[in-house]
Amino acid sequence: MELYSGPLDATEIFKSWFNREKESNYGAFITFVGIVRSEDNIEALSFDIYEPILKSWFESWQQKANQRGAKVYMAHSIGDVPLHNVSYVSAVLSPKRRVALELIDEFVEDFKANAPIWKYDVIDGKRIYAESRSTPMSGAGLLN
Amino acid sequence: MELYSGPLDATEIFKSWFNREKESNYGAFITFVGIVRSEDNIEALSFDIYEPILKSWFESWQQKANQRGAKVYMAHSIGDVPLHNVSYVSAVLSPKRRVALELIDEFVEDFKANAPIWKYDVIDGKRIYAESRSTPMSGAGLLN
Amino acid sequence: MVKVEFLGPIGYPSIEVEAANLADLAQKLKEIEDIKEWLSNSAVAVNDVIVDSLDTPLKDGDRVSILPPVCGG
Amino acid sequence: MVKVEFLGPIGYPSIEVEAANLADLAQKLKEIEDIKEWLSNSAVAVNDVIVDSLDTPLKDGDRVSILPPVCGG
Repeated sequence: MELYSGPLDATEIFKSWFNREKESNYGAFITFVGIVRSEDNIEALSFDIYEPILKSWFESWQQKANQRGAKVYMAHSIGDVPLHNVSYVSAVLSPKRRVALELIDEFVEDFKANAPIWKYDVIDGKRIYAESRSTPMSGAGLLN
Repeated sequence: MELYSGPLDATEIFKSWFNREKESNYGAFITFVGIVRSEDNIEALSFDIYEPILKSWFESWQQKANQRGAKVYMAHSIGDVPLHNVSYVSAVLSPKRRVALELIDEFVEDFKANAPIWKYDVIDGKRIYAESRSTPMSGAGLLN
Repeated sequence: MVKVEFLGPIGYPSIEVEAANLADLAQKLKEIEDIKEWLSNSAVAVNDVIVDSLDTPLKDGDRVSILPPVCGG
Repeated sequence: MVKVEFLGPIGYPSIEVEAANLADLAQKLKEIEDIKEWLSNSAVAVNDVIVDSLDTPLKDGDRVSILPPVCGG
């Protein structure tokens, strides 16, 4: 798991993961890249991350992947990421394609729902919590 | 669609597609990389391609993707690809993640089932048709 | 004393409170106007582990995190 | 005359035959020992378009491709 301040260099990240694993005898390597879209007059997105829980979320996914003979990677930005820049890269490797195709879907969806990352739109230099696009984590509302 | 003689440079292909599309306002960019695995004593895989039908297969997929606001890419090797080298790269771009995650699965699976590409194991320098891993295309058996 | 941190957009400073378990803590947090509204959709971690029971006991020095709705990527 | 090409692993040279439609062609191909076994699992294209009916007419100069089971990637 890699966290960077500001935008990610997607090609460098792809290259580094690919070179690390190309001799590992995985047959399928899938990457998901999230790029900041221009919409609703935003200038950038901005992210807060709570690293201890993100790390344990990621480690439990690594175990889940290992049980299926697979491996996962992820990188995410902290702070501001301007339009058309990359804020998120994740990857799955597995011996055969089927497991990799299933895992990338589950991994990215669970990331969206449960990784402790908060997103803000940056408009006129101000950070506005992306409340309507955010999802309560599993177990939310316990103290209500 | 790109066809190359021998192994693919996955990082260069990723970089070229990514750089071409990063300003296009797609939010999700997924790539699938197929790497030749060491198994059953093979030295390499080898591929024959029938390009005219592969091209029309790809173009019909491009239309299907466009109808969902998405775009597809693919690159494949012709001839021999040694162990731990890349023979296949495909990609999907879409504004939001859900369509991209669904399309990459459908695109790769339909590629496996219907792209006119024949695979051979290379063992002791000989090309052996990978018959048991091959799939009859849609409509197979018409002349039977 | 238990330390309570409010993560991400909640933007409320950490506090220290006396609480024997999460049910007890919930009562105290509901009294804070700026926090109350976040409780219905926030998850809770004790010492960085997400928990799912109000019976979860708390001891001196424990750290509780309040995690509002997320959106990574 | 119609030209028939056998793709990939079939490894049989192209032939030219007289055939008015695909049903007609099927009859002729079944007579070739090395080809017969491939017909049950091969798809068929006429002028590079996959077809699904034995009624597909053939005219002079048409090109028919026999596509055995595939495995890209």
